[in-house]
Amino acid sequence: MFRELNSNAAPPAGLRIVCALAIVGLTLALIAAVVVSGPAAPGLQAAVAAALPHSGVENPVTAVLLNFRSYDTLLEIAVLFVVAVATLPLRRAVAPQRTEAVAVEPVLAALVKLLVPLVVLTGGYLLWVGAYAPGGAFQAGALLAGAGVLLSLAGGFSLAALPARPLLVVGLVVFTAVAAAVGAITGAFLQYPVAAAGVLILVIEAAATVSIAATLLLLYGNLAEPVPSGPLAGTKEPAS
Amino acid sequence: MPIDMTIDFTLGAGVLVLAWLSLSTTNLFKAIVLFISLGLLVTITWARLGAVDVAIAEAAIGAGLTGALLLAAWRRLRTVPGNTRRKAGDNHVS
Amino acid sequence: MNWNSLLPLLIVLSALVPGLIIFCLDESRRTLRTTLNICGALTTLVLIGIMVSGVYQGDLVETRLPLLPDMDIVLHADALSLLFVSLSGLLWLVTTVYAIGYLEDSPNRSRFFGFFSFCVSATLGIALAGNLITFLIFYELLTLTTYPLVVHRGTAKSLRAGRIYLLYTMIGGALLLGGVVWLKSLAGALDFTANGMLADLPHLERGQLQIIFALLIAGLGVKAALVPLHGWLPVAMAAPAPVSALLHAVAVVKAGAFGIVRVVYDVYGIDFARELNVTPVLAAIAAVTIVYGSLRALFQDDLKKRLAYSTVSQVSYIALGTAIAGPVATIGGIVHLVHQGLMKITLFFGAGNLAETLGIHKVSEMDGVGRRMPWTMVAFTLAALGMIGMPPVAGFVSKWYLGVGAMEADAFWVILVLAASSLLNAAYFLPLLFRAWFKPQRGTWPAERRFGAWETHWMLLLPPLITMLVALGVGVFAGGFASPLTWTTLIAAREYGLGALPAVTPGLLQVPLLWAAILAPLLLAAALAFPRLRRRCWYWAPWTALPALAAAVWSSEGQNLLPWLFFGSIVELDSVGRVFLLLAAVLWLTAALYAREYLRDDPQKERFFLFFLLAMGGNFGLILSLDAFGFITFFTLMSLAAYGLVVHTGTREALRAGKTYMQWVIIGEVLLFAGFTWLAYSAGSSEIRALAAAPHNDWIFGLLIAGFGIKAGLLSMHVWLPRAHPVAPIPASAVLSGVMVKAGLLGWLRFMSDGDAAAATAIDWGTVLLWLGLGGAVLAVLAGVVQRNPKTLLAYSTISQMGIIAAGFGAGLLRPELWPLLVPALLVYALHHGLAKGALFFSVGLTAQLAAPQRRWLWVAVALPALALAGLPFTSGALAKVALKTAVADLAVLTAVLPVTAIGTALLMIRFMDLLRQGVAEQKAPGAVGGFLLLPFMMLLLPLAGAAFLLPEAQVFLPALTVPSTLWTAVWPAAVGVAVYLVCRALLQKTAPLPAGDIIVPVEAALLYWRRWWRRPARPAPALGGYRQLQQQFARLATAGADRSDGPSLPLQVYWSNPGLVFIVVLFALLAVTFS
Amino acid sequence: MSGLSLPALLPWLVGLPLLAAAASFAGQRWVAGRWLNAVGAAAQLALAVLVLWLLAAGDSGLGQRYTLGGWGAPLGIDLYIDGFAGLMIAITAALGFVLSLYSCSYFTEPDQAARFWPLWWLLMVALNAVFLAADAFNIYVTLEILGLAAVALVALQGGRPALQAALRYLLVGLLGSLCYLLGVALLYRAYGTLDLAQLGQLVHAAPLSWAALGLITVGLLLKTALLPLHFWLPPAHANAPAPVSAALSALVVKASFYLLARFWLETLSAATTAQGLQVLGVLGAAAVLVGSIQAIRAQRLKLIVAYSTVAQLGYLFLLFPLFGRPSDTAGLGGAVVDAVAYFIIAHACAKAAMFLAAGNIQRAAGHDDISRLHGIARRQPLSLFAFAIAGASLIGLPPSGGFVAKWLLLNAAIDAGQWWWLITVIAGGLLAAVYVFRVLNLAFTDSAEQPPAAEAQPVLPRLLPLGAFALAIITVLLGFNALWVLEVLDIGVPPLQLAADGEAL
Amino acid sequence: MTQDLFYSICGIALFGIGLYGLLIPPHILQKILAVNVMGTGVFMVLIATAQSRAPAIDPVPHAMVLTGIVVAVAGTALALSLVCRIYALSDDTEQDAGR
Repeated sequence: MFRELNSNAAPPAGLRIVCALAIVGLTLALIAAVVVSGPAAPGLQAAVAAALPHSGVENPVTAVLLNFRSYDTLLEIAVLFVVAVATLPLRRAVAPQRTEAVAVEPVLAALVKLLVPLVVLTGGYLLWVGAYAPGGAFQAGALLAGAGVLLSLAGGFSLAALPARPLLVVGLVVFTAVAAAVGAITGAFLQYPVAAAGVLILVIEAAATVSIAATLLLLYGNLAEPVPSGPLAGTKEPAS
Repeated sequence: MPIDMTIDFTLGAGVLVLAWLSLSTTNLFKAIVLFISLGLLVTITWARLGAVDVAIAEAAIGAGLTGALLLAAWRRLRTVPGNTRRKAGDNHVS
Repeated sequence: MNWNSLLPLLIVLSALVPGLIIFCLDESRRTLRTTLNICGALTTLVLIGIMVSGVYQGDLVETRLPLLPDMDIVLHADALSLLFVSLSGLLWLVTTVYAIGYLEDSPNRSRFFGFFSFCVSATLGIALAGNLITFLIFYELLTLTTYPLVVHRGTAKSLRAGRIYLLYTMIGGALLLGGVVWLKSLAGALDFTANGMLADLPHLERGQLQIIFALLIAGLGVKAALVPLHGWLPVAMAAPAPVSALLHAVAVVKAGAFGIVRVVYDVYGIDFARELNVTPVLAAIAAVTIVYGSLRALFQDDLKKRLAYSTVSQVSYIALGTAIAGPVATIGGIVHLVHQGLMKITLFFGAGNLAETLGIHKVSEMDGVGRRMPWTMVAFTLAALGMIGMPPVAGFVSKWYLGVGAMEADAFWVILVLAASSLLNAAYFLPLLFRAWFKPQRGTWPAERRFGAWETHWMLLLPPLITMLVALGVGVFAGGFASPLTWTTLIAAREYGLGALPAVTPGLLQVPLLWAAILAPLLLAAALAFPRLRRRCWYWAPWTALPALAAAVWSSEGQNLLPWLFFGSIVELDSVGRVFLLLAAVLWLTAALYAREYLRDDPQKERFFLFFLLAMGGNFGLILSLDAFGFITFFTLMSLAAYGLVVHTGTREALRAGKTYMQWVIIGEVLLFAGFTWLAYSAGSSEIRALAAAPHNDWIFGLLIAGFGIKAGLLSMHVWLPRAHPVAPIPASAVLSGVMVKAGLLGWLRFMSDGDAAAATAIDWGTVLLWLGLGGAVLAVLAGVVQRNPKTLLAYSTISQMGIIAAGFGAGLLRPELWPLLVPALLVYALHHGLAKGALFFSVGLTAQLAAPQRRWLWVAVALPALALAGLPFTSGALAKVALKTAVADLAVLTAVLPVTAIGTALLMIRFMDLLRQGVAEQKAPGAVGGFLLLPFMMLLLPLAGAAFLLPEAQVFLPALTVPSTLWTAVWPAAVGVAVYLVCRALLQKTAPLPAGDIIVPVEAALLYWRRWWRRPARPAPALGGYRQLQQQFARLATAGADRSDGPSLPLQVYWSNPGLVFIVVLFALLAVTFS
Repeated sequence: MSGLSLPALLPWLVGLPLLAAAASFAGQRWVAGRWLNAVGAAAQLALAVLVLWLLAAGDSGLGQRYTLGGWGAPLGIDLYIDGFAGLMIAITAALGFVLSLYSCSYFTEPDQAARFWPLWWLLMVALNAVFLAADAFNIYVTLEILGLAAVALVALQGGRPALQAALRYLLVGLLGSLCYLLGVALLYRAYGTLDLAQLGQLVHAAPLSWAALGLITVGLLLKTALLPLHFWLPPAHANAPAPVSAALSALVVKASFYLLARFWLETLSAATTAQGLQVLGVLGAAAVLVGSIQAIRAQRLKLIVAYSTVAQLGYLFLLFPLFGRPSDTAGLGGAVVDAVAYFIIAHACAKAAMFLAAGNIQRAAGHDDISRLHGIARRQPLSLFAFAIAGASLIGLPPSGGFVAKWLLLNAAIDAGQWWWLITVIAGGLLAAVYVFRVLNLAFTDSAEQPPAAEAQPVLPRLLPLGAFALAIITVLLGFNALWVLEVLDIGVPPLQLAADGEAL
Repeated sequence: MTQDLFYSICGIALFGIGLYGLLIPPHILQKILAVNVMGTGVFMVLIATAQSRAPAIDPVPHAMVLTGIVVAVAGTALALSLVCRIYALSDDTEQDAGR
């Protein structure tokens, strides 16, 4: 089924047709199963609505994300952290020396100078409004990352300059620390005391936004900036 | 056929067509551009379905960032030094 | 965990822990490694000793470690496990010493000794296993630990061997696992219980149990090397010698056999197994393995491969013993476990020594190795004899019990298998011994290494000697307190739930003189073995006969009993014994004196006296012992020692005669062995008087008559006699003709003279014996008269006289009421003939020795024995003939033929004197001091004249001697004889002499022709691949046989290649019959 | 021990390694940092043992359930632990500890070590989270962490084959997770709840639940590399660094099997069909045979061990046909589960020992092509001895845990009356013997004809062979006392404490 | 034909197209695109389910999709970095672009 990963030869025609037929069959079967099973069962909106007042936020999605299923979000940030660590060396290997200056287009530079502060502002707003209306840590983080990308494209700013290490880890540490502290107080891990729930969620969201932005920028950075040719610094070439 | 069904049909059809085009094309750059446009269309679909948070996230991460990453990666693959075989311009697949 | 529950675990660990430590040692730490090894072995032995005493006091020694909710690892010490544990412990110590010596400077020894200890700990675990799963665990551990030993050398060959070994044992292990799991799911806990665990679970479904039994036996059969699964054993010979010694004698093969014993007795229970009729199948497979293993061993030129195939066949004895249901057979099977271990490990040590010191690997390279490495070869020889089943070595004990056990379960074909395999064993072991001792060394040794004074490194020499002594001790003191036999009887009693089997009651040593008579010559023979003593001892040889003479003349009739010797040996002097002892003592004394002079300047004289003394000891023992084991032991000793006398001169003629002699001796042995076991079964004890009284059926009569007939030179079985006696040196011929031949008569008298015993026979054995005797007497005269060599003539005369005695005995069988008169007659006749024949042989020697002038008055001296033999009045001959005539007075046919034989004897005597006169006797160097030769001759004439008359038995016939009619009947046949001779003397001169051994010659010619036909280039291959390969084997052997044709390789071995095939077909037919 | 109740510890099982990951990432500067990780691993082991002891000490015979965030089942996420999960966590912690010690001296370059330790701890987080998970979507996220961390670890040393294997592993992982997620989506559409216990009660045989079960099964089969979908495992495990491939083979593939067992035998058992169970069994048997044959043919040492993993996994799948239609036992109890659980533990230790030994040999000889590894026994005796012992356990020779597992499996097969699995198990054992002894022959081929290479062989730090040997010894000890382990296994799944508001939709 | 059913069908169709894209097209980048398309398909099914009770939007699927998107981008990023490292290695070792 899996061809040699990046060999350019397209799979023989016969196999392609067979594969296509199989997949179409599978899809139709799934569709039939869904159609036959009739309307979807009522989800958990009633339970969420009932528990929303105690969650400390109005936006149900944020409540679910950061209160009811906060464990999922914690693990999700861990996922980001994993990828960050996995792609870290490229970043450090490049280290301080700045590659030759990228030709700065005047038009883009001007636009960037105008846009970036605006984007950062909206990012901050999105973070804050998350508690009441659609928004939240991930969207804010992504937006800040977008701003970073713009800067990098504009050439004026090198992503390598970012202090990667503390930024990446801050989200994870804060979240776990709060969860543990709260667990000690209220007897259950990740169970915020109702009064302080709103504030705690905001603190966690802020930390999360920072580390998400940093991670996404890091990911883009190591792909965008040219890597010195030759084997990666630091990776010994054992015939593993 | 109430007005909204037509919107849903067009959105659904658009998403499917874009997806199919993006994956079946042989030219990498075209595929990436089509994928980014698919991302935007999906953002609209989420909005249509009332999932605003998700729409914002999809726009920022799904379409924006993933597109940026893909383009950066594509540029890296195209300009890797010493790669004589690659012609400048489209990195189409023979 | 009190002490008793910890002991078994400690034993297993005591082998494991040193292994672990040794593993970590690096190569250079030799001393530490050696001490560790030895200490480990010793501690294990000590612990085993403690455990044995513990079990003896009856307290429960068991370790139980929880493994699974419903099953735990159990190490339990019962009688059976103790037997195997002590065997393993002892042999481990010995093999360790050997291995240290053997691997003196070879690479990675730490690894070797590490795995070596692991392997032994696995064996100890197997021995002590209390339930089937523990057994399985250690069984598989054994596979794992022995693999590195087999591939220790790392050469391509040993890796291939390892691969094959793994293939077999892994599959075996898988089958066993399948069986055990299936059994567990059916029967729950699998603890070994006394008479079978499954017996009391009636609801189990028979079909499944049979399949499980097949799986278990197949799994165990791989290690026990049953036929289809034995392929790995010969290939695993690529391993170093200590490994093959341990593997084949102690660990792997024994584990398989021990497993079979456990499964049959402690899992299924013997009667439940018989009920499932699985044991007959096992017995059949074991039988086929025994024969197949021996047959394949015949064709192996590589020494270790031959021993490997011998192991394949020997281990199946154990399986056979277990498969035949019956306590005695069980004892045989289990005790063979120990005996085979002891003997086989000695053989492997011997083989290892040869390989290590002289670089010998092939059987064909073994010529003259006995001289170069005497002590190793002594151990090898004794072990080999034990394997053949010759008493007194351990092998005989187990074969004896197997035979009697087979009788008890009336599986007659088992006796056939045992006999056949003994013959085959002889066929592949005796050539080895023959080459080692009797063939001169050919060229230099392939890779000789000197070890200073000793023949090889002391560590290589000590182990085989130790194990040989233990094997001998176990055989000789079989009835003793701590012998494996007693221990196995205990086991069998437990298995069958019987009370203790009849223990022999101890008696006291009444008449020490009898034992002195037997032991004196044997001790001197032993002294001859030591080179320093050798030069002085041979001179005292004659005086060793004095105790026997004193016993014969003065000692009162009495009996002494040694319960611990053999099966409880009884040595007694009764009236029959006294006469034979007198004859034997006188003849051995005079022959020894004569030999001292006759062989004064013969370089090989020490060797001659060694065999002479062994034969003498065997003869006295034979006469005095009254228990079956003792009788047959000394009988064998005498026969084998006589071989040395026959081939002493070393000429081609002597070696050929020796070969024929040995063939017939072995056939005799096998016949007697079969007869005795049958008799022992019907008598229930091994005491000769009981045997004699037990009812004899046709088979027993036939076997005993034939067995003793070979020794007594009965017609059709006499062929070896005219070849062997003449080639031997004079004193040896005298003893051979005079005394050894009489052993046959003694055997008949001891075993068959009881009247009512013969009641149960269908065939009238009396007439058969009568006619055979008379026929022999007459035909022998005709054959003897045409001879040129006086000694051959005398040999035929012996056959003729023995024919008369046989006829007399036959008469006794016909008319039992004649016995009171007939026995003394036969005794007198035997005495007379012995002394006369001895004197005649001496006279032949004298004529060659004495200078011309002294020869003239010698005729007077020679005439006396010759005329006595012819039965002239007033001589002992007349007395003997009269005695016989009066005893069988009313048997018309006998009284008619007696005079004819008298004429014949007279004719022979005249011809003899004529030949002497013509001086055709082989010329000895003239001028040898004849004087000293005269003394023994004179000493012989006195008893000839006087003793016959002084015998109490002779008193009753004395008055008849002086009656005129007997005088006339004594004279006219002599006269007629002389007349006939004078008439046809001229004719006799011209007739070409009949080759010695008459009727056997055409038979040998036929066999030689068949062999040449067989060696033609093989015909186009028949479809049967297997048969093709077998035929290839025969062809290769035949050619191998041809190039060794210079040395008289046993034709028995070559000829067997074809009849062997026939034999297998017969065996299968027989098996088919028994099971149909 | 009132304060120290079992449920309270469960979140720490996940929290502790998470904090350790963050700490090791932040504290890369200190050179001695690596040994701190070993201390952390020890703490983790202590925690796991404490949890197991508390679990065993619990008299209710049932596991414990813990509501994270206090919101109760349908809404919030729960963690729960029963006998099977407890054992898996214990084995993860134990192996984690030994492998951490091993890794301390295996990764010497600062840069590699810096990247290794955080990823290693995240792998531990993922494993513990999977074994404690009681929520369908939560499992998706944990599987993602597991997949990505594993891929990152495989790609750690950056060799070309390793990178390609990692990429293929990643794609397979992503495909598997997405299939699983679609399955969960369909389940949520059909039953409206994500908690496994609730799903167990609600699920009934309907086309949608069959579709969901099918998708979830394909997803998890991809991740656990059962026969047709196993192509990615050998290159990935063979090219990864030694401790990583040990963890991958011993634990990661087992995690997805554990989930598969939970879904098939517990949660979606109503939707399962007898034919489906048999198919899994047959695939397992095929895996045993094909995997072993490929292992026999492989030329590289680590490739042999990797193919052996594919083969040994086949045994695990015999659980499904033998377990049969789920009776109302208190969850995953029963003889078959004991057998398979014991098999997992025995295989984990044995395989880890084998990979470490293979790694040592590769590092000592510079390559791991069998035909050129003569005389390796002289340089790496302890590693080869560990390899031998571990091999014996794989074959199922007595003194090892493998034998007990094989014994239990055979018993279960016969009790269930499906004796044909017996042949597969025994044949598998024999085939395993072939490829294990093919390697062990190296120990006996004397290197006389090939003198050791002139340049000094890299001397391995003492800890490496010892690590392999320690694991081998554990395997042997497992062979001696299975009683204790089997008792823990019988602790059933805790009952569902319904959400505070009582009603479940 | 309610709206959520339609979108569920579209989602599953997207999943199918993504699967096809993952298995057939040769180039690695297209495979990564395919993975993202499949992800989008699954999210569409989830969002459709959330919207099935029209006025009352169920927030849980939304949260799941949010987490899913972040995880998807993480996966993609890792895949792309691996592809780049392979290319960086492959070009200076072997010349043909295939490896």
